[in-house]
Amino acid sequence: MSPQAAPAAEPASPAAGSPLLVLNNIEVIYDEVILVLRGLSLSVPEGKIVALLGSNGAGKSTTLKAVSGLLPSERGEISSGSVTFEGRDVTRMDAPDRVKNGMSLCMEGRHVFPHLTVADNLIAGAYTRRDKAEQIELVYEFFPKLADMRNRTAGYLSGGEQQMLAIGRALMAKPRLLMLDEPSLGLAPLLVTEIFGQIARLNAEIGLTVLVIEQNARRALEVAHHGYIMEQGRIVLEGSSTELQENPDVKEFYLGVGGEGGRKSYREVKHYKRRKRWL
Amino acid sequence: MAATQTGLHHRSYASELRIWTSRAQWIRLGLLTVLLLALPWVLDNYWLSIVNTALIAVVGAIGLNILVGYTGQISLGQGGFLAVGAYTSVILADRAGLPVPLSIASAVIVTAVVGTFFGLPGLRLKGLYLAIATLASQQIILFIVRRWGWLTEGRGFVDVSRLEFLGFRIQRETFEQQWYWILLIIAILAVLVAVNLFRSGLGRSFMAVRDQDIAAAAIGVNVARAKLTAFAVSSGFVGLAGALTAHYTEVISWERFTLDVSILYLAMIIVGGLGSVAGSVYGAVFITFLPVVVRGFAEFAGGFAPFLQAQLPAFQNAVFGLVIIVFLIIEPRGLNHIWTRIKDYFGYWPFRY
Amino acid sequence: MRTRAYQHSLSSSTVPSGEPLLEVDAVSLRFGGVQALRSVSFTVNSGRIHSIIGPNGAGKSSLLNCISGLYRPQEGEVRLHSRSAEDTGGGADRTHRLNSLPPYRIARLGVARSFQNIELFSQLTVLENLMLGRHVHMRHSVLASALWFGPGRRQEIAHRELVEEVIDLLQLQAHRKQPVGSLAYGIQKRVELGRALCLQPALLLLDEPMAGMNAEEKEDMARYILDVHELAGVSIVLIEHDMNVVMDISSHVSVLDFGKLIADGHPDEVKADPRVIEAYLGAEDSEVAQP
Amino acid sequence: MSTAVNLLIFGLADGAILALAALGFVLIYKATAVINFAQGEFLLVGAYTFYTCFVIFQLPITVGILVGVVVAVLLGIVVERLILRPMIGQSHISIIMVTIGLSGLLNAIVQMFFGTGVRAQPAVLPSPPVSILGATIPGNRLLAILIAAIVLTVLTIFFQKSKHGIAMRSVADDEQAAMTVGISVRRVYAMSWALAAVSALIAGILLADITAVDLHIASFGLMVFPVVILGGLDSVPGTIIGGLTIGIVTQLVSGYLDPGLAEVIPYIILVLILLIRPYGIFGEKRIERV
Amino acid sequence: ACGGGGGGGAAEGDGPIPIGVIADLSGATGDVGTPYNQGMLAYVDWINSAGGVEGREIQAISNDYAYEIPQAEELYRRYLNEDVVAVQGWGTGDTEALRTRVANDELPFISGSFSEELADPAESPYNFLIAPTYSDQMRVALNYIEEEGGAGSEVAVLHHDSPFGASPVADGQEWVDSGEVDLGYQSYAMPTGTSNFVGILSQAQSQGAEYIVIQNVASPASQVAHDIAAQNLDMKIVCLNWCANDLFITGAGDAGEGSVLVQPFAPVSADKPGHADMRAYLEEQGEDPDSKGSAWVQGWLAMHIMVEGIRHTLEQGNDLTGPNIRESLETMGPIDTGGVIGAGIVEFSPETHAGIHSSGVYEVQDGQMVEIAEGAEP
Ligand SMILES: Nc1ncnc2c1ncn2[C@@H]1O[C@H](COP(=O)(O)OP(=O)(O)OP(=O)(O)O)[C@@H](O)[C@H]1O
Ligand SMILES: Nc1ncnc2c1ncn2[C@@H]1O[C@H](COP(=O)(O)OP(=O)(O)OP(=O)(O)O)[C@@H](O)[C@H]1O
Ligand SMILES: CC(C)C[C@H](N)C(=O)O
Ligand SMILES: [Mg+2]
Ligand SMILES: [Mg+2]
Repeated sequence: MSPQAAPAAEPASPAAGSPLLVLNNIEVIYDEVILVLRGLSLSVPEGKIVALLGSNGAGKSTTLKAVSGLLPSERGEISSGSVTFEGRDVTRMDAPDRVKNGMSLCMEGRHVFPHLTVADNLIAGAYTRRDKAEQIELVYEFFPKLADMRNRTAGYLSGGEQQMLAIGRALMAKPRLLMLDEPSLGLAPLLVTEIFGQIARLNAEIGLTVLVIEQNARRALEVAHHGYIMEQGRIVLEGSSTELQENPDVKEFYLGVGGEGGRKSYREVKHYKRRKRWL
Repeated sequence: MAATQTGLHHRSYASELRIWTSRAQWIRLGLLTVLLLALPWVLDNYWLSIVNTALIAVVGAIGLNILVGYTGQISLGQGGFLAVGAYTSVILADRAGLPVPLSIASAVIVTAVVGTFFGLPGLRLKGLYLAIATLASQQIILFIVRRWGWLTEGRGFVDVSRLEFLGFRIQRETFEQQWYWILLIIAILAVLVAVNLFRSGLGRSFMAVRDQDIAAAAIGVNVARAKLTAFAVSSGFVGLAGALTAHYTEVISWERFTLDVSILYLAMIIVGGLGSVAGSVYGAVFITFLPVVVRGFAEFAGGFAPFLQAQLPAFQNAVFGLVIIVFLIIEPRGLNHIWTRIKDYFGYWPFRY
Repeated sequence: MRTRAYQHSLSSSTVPSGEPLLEVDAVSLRFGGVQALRSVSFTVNSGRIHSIIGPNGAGKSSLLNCISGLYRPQEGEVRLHSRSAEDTGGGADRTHRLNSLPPYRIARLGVARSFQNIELFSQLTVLENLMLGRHVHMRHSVLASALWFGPGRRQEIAHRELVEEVIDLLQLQAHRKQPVGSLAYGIQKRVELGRALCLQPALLLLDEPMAGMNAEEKEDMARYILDVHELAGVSIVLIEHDMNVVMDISSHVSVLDFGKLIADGHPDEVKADPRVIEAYLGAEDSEVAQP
Repeated sequence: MSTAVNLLIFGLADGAILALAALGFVLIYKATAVINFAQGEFLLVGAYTFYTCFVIFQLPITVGILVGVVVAVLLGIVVERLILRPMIGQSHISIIMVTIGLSGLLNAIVQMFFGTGVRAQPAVLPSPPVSILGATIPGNRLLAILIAAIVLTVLTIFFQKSKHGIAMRSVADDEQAAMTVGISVRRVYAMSWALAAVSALIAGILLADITAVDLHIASFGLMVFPVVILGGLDSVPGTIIGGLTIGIVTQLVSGYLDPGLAEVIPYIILVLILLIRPYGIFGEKRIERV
Repeated sequence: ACGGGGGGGAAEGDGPIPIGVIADLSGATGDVGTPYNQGMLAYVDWINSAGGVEGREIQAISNDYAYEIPQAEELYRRYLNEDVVAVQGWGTGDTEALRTRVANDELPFISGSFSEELADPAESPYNFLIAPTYSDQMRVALNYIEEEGGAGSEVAVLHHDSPFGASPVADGQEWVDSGEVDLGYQSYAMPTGTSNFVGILSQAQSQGAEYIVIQNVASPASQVAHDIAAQNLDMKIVCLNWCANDLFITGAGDAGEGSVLVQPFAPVSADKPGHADMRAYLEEQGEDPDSKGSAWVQGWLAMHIMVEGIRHTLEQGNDLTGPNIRESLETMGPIDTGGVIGAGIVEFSPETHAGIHSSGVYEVQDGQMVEIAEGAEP
């Protein structure tokens, strides 16, 4: 990797707030052979929103799976490094216990329970909690559309509707750390705005800490305080969202057409350009 | 055939479409041929008879795999379809006096038709519901066979006259040997047909239905037709296997085609490898030989563990069950996958990963 | 990059550019209580990129499903036009009522599609998936397939040629023999596009081909779509939530909301339409609560 | 008349027991989408465990049942832990095959301990002849119906009311997602297998009591298939309806038509039902949305 | 050695004499199959310890086939390959299945199956029946019913739904039609995997049946007994061969009391002269002779008779080949079983391989088989 890349070894420490979640130089390997995360370190300060950007296959989702303990179910494992949540090491903890401890993941690709109704999906989301009732109301308040559809079978919802449901379900567990994997996937612009608005609001009002993966870098960096950019299993760039928004490479590759990216139209895009990479 | 070749370049699509491309494959093929030619000379009648049973099983297993492994329609009706094939061929040959090759051919067709008929529910049913529906077809067919006196002229079983056509006749002394050659040729043909099927469009459409039937429809596959064709082709193979069973064992009664048989065949293709012709072959051989080997082992074990001696039969069943369980836990994708991995290993050897 | 000239035209449309190719006429669709589409009507002209946008749950995918026959609208009609130049009837306009046909028949008429969440044949290789795109153009007799040598083999090879051109066009050479299930998301999306192209479609339906891609990959996908459109001259119906892309590459935009068509026209008109802004786009670069 | 009543009640009794046996089957399917071919052997194990306590060790019935429950739970957990957990994520059909292997194994084990012969077991349920509408019914049938009814209602309520119901369905729908909401997939698996074993135990004991303690008990496992399909693989109420229907119909057929036909009639009904309702009477439609 | 009859090494010389045994120890009929097999092995053990046959040991190769025909065939081929001189089979299904083969391979074959099919040398030259055929047993049963219940009694025949079960049914009907007995006669196939036979019984009831003849294995039979008792119907059970044994009595319990058992093979407890050897052997083995039921006795005698055939062949100084053993059995004259099988005398001839026609008839009295008719002839 080229010199100016961020140091992978010791955990990167963002500006303010004591870290709620710290990933220390973790390696993740699937099927004993496919090495996907190669010494990745990042930390999420209490009460902040952190964005994790990176191209397809960089290992973003894998990172979140590692944090939320889903790897074993995909024949993957953290082969080295550690994950600490509020100071305690959760590297080997079972997924359900992590949820009980307040870490909650909204998976890539929705993963609603297709045969359950919207309401049952949410109830399932509060599996670890007693106070289902008010949580549900809260979620309905955040996503009025869900309230109207509470008795519909989740499997038949439209893509975007399912996405809302998935986020709502994650909120049901009343997490301290909410992890969102591409929340805006397949959402209409208005809704994307709304959802990021809600994220910001949750963060502002109940001080919810958020770690969000997003392809729509502009939106993400608008709400995030801090951002990481990863390539091929490593953090290659990090900084406050404003720093990142200024970074020319980020502009070129993540903010894309129509704005800071420089190019005005897709029709102008040169054919399948060779990409400059950080490594 | 699934192994990914390295350092192999095709100059034409034709060459790429061949079954055997790499040197390694040709060598393996050669060795196999030698082995197959040698068998009847090295094996005694008993072992040869088991090989023959295995060869019949190969045909049946391929048939089942076409339906279950390639088209994703789980079937527990194998036994019933075997019965259809067996009775049809025997009745046509011994009572209607048709020459055996013809009677077998018509058995294939009749079974295909019956199979298609019992495949009709498959147009509406999915997954395990279909599986149970085929279980029903098994039970119903067997009930008919059991009750329909005409089939067995009221005796409950049918004697089959010794195989004989256009001057060729099975001799008592060389019974197993002669059958070996017949069955071997048929089995090889069955394998070739199946392989061809799945390197051409028709077979692909079966797999498409298995993986994603909606998408299949959206690209122009007539799903209903594909399913029924799969049922027909599959049952055709099974009918052939049934007919061969009848002529080889020279007597049939419904007790030979019970649900256990269906399950045994299912075991063959799962242990062998779903959706793989080679797997069907491995599985058929494996499951046919397993009990024999297990019994041998049990007797051996019983030798120095007398308490087992008393328990031999139960012990055998236990081991049989255990082998299947352990095997699938270790390699759920079946023998074929193990074999592929071995080949890959040596394919890339000495460089791993 | 694409040096060799293509022998096959990927478009099988016989309707001259600019004339009506697909007519959606007062289509209504219900699922129990849910009214997914309320008498939607619009026309897709040949040789265009026609985008459909709208809020989530507006009925875009449902509409696509109605066109490709996966859903049956309770009311209304979907018509596809073709000019039967070669076959008998000499140049006469032929109209097919799609909503009375099963999906596979519609596909045979040249309507190809991709799906919102990838629906590939995951256990098959890229090559097999693309060859399946040729299914409608191949003959499938059990006998021929069983024998292989002769017609069966010749046919495979013939169709393989066109498939290879698609592989070229979409830069899939590297993945030919890989099972699609194991491919990266972006590439799978490309394979799905390829599979649709292999039908040599008269009309290509794309449901959110760029969802889940970052700016860069979107640029590529946009490029592929433009190529398919410009080089191969395929008419495209595109569903997409990324307004940059939509407004940029499409020649016509229809907007759905709660199953109703609320706007229909040139991107610039639509972009300006207050109802669209209110229902879908939202105020340009909306204020996001910055803590 | 009396004949009809008679057949009806015997049918009910059979049906109730079948429903019990099927219930376990359905629980497993609901939570793990696995079809358990070893259900018949679960009955067998249940019956013989009880026999061992009750006859061999001369323990009182209640103790016998308690021990039985413990054994059943253990069996369920062990099977889940050793055999099914390693298979999580594998294709259903391979898992089905594993349960087939399991059935062979269990059957053989029982055989090793108890041989193939019939075992004499004194009646567990008192069986005074009760006369209903001119038909004399052995009391044990009525009791069997009663017990089955109780167990079924209890379990049904348990699943509607408790959060485990939803947990199970979630796991069946999407294991990973279930984990992300804090549901322990393993516990759910273990629980469903254990419960299945328990309901099988009860069914086994009842069956052994009204028939005899021998290996034939296992053959009732097969009857479970028509029952569950009829009702819908994943529906608890469905199993009850299915069980009773099959029980009664077979009884009537063997009473008024060809007794031999009774063996297949369940399957004939099954096919007919499936042609009208592809997911059984109460079965949940698999969602295929693109 | 190729398929040819016992022309292998074992035929000459004075090595042990191999006999193949196809036994059902774990299958559907394992409950009776197991003691049957034990009986055969016990006999072999006994004869060998008594110096064998003409100084040569008998070597019984016994394997389980779980009542599965394919497995039976596989075992048979294996025995063929090991040059056995004779085969002991078991079920009707497999006996039928192997019938043509044993004929071709010229191997004498005794089995637990007594369907009349097998008695005709023209049809099945190498099968020998050491007991009255199922049909004869049926006739005996019908005779008994007529004299006990008087003419015109109604009989319902419940049978296993298989070649085994069906084999005596038609002949019974003939027996009635031919006016040998004056009875009402109806037959019903018994479904497997049901928890009761109330359905059949109510049909029998509407037929007005007073007697239920059962051709099946013990456990279903005892189930019938239970169901009759449960609804206290006024019907008497008459079991043939395979349910006419101690297993039935255990299974049926009190419900079995008073049932009639047509059983050609006297259990050791009946203590016939022919039981002496068995008793001696068992006592010496430290087992309780009276615990051995008919199935065990049947096994013992099946082996005994086969061995007698072998002995005779050797005494004649003939090669120990299938054809010779067959000839011996056909021509060696009567074998006296000391009243254990039916009237006691088993004799085959080139005309018929049904060695005997008479059978004992027993009644269940407080859990015991009490003989009520000795060697009843059809
Ligand atoms: N279960 C798995 N087994 C093997 N390889 C996997 C598995 N899951 C992911 N991978 C591989 O790990 C790499 C990273 O995958 P991951 O999903 O984390 O990327 P990502 O950054 O989330 O991409 P995307 O933006 O498409 O979501 C990819 O190359 C993928 O092929
Ligand atoms: N098969 C179905 N059964 C029941 N309701 C359905 C079905 N398909 C779609 N719907 C409903 O119809 C409405 C339209 O769905 P559709 O998928 O067309 O929306 P969409 O415009 O594609 O939204 P998105 O942009 O999120 O994909 C939604 O409310 C959805 O819940
Ligand atoms: C029924 C079993 C005891 C075996 C019996 N000999 C038969 O004919 O099958
Ligand atoms: Mg991801
Ligand atoms: Mg959509």
